[in-house]
Amino acid sequence: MITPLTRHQMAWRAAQDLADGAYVNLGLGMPVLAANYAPAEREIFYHSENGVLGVGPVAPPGQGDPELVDAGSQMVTLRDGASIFDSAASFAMIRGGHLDLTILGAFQVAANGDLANWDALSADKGPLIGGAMDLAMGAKAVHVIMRHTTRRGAARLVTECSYPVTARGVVSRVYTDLAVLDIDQGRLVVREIIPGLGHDELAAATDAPLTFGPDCRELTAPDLAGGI
Amino acid sequence: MITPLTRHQMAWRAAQDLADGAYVNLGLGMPVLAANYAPAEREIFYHSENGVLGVGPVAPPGQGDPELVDAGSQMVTLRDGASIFDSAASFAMIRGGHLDLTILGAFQVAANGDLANWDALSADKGPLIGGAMDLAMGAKAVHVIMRHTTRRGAARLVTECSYPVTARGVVSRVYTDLAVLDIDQGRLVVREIIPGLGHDELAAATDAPLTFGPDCRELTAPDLAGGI
Amino acid sequence: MINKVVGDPAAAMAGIHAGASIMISGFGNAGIPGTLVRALGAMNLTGLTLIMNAIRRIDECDPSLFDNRRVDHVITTAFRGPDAAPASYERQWKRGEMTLDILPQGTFAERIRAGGAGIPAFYTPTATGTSLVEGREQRDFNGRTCVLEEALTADFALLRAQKADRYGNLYFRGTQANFGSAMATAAQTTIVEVDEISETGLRPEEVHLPGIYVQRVLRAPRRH
Amino acid sequence: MINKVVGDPAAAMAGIHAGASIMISGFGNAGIPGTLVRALGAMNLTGLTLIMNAIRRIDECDPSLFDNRRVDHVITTAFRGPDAAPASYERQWKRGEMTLDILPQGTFAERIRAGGAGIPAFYTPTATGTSLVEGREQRDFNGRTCVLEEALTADFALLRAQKADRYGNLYFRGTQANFGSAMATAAQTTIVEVDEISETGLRPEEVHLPGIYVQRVLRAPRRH
Repeated sequence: MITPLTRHQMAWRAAQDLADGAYVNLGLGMPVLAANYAPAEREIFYHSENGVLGVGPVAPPGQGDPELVDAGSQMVTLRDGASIFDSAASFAMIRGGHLDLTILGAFQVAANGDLANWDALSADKGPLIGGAMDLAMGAKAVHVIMRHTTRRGAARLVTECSYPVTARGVVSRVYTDLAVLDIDQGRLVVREIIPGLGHDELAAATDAPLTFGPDCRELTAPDLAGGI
Repeated sequence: MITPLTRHQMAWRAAQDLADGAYVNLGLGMPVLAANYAPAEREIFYHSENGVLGVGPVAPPGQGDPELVDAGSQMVTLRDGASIFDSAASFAMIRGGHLDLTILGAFQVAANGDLANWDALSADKGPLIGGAMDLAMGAKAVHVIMRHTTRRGAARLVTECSYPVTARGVVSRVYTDLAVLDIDQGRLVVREIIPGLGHDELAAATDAPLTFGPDCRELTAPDLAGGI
Repeated sequence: MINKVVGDPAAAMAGIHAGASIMISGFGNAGIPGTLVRALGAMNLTGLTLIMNAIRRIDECDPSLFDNRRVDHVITTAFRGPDAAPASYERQWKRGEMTLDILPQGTFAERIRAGGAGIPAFYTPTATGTSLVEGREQRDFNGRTCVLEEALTADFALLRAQKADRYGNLYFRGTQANFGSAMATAAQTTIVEVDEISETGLRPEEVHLPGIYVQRVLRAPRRH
Repeated sequence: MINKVVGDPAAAMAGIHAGASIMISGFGNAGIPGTLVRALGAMNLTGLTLIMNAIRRIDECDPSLFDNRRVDHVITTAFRGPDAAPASYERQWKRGEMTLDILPQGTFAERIRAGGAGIPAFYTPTATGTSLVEGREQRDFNGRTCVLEEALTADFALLRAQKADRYGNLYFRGTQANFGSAMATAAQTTIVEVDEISETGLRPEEVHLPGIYVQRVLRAPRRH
């Protein structure tokens, strides 16, 4: 029986690649969960686009300051060495290429690195861009965490995005519930795949050709309390 | 006998027009002297383009901080309500039109408001622009303090500047050792003239046509200790 | 003597007129000038342009602004209601009763910063290759395609800060500054609500935004 | 563990190479990284590009940089020696041994800020109508003529600050920040000399420049 990774397990896997000393922006949803799973010995500065470098854990219940929030509007704490600045300065930091990495959610990622994560084109709702376009264009590396397919089974890794694109050619790594893939010169290279899933089965769940790296490994993650 | 104003008297006269609550940048030389002569009851915030809003008096001997200087590189103090910021922010303030007034020195001013104050075209020396171009373009009003003529007697108020121009059409008032003049739609309008100087004598010292306002008054200044 | 402190919301909001363009600070619940937004709602002005990062925060402060159709135009990065059912502003936009400029957040911040800094226009790589820049003026710099963006200014800015003094100097708590610092520079008249008025004046070390950018200060402690 | 503190000037200056472009902070005597400038002079590198507000301040720190013809190109707002007789750099420029970009100070600051902020180019009204913009690309915005200016970046930036911590966070005293804050964002490698290393780490309230912009910190108390 094949067991896809849970949301927390995907976040855990992405967190294992966070480097010591890195400056990292984590998008809403699964990406922000990654902060819980970075190896403890690594010092990582989490950036929040509303103006924090060095976001700490969410504030304990009843102890948060409503005037100190992260990009997800959660009341947060600050780590040692943190700093605070305004939004224009924060996006100067992003756009200027100073962040080592951003991890974002996505609706689709194309084999050429195109990212679609800003609009699901809902008939009744208005548009929501936020900071994703700046992060995707500005960070030195863009990683994505998303389920491999939609709830209806449609591929999210595609030859060309059908959703509105956030930025072109920017994604270099994707963590899904089935695999870890690198985008290398227009190719989707599978680095890790969950146990029991065949290469052809992964290919069938993907709408772009896959290359399996010679060192393709098993993608395993610990049991985590965070549920699905 | 005609007595032109001293440097300090020119600065004094310019200072009498500083409004309560104004944000003002004073250029090097005579303009910066004006801070000594503003009426005491007026609260004026002096801006220094290296990043101070609220420059106070020069620090007493031996008590200055070499890391706290004004645009003339003098060790200064800060007044109540002062703030400090970096140069990019300081010039954003200037360029963004937030200063009420700058008072600058000049080599020449033209009747259309052109200002020439940045380069005397010395054969051996390099160019020096500093902040004058930004101040001249950015401040809501540009006033000039300068002697009416050069040491050799050449007019500094001219029809067209022969020195390299700092900014076009920006000067609205000029304080000289002989007169106070407004620039009004391309005309030099004399508002004040020193006692004993004839209108034709002033005109002879000026290289552009003069208009004498109906309310043209005597330009007088108190005796001041500051010498010539 | 300089004294920018006003006594009540009416004095703070004086002169805001129908058709005005108004920037409003805030990200999440930080830096939202709730008292000023409610005072704006009570003024019953029509034809307003609102410039704010996330429109839902205005609606949460005072639903009357949209419910009563006070707003003709919105410039924002997030024009989406929190619920599955469309919010009043989403319905008005879908019906064509309101126009909308939707921007990337960094472009939004930088356009406002440019408005305050006397930079009429700049190029940015953000949003190139997306539907947002179709038909827009673009140009390559160092091999990278960029889009021309113009400065954004407004008649008024409404901000929230922790402390102010009579000079209009502001001290922000936590992440209160967000878009407010830039908005204060880009508006003709900047109005700030604060928890505290410092009688002694802020120390230079405490000043996050110089008072030159602030015209009026109102004491309006945060509702918890 | 992050630790950006280095032990001596050699470690601070490691990797600076012939032909490098180097931004140097300072206005008047505030924010001049004297120890680092002297260390640069001792490296005997040729073909340097120096980017600094007023060139005389470098010459006052270490005349060897110009006396030994280490500098090929200068970008500055003030290229004038303090004396009636020309300085060595003025003579070299007049003889054509050195090239020069002379800029208005606000354009200088904004081009560096743009370099750090990922803005490849912007328009400014400053210097229009003057000899500085002859033949340059200009364009009207809202009836005002502006000139296109491109971002300025560098291989290295040398700064002075009062305090730093192991994260590279900086606290500036007085008017020390001046061009340094923007230069730190625009350089590939930013090197800072400070009076004090804070062992406990700067508090968020004290941080004027976030450590993300600083690669190396050297303790080098100011000579009085």
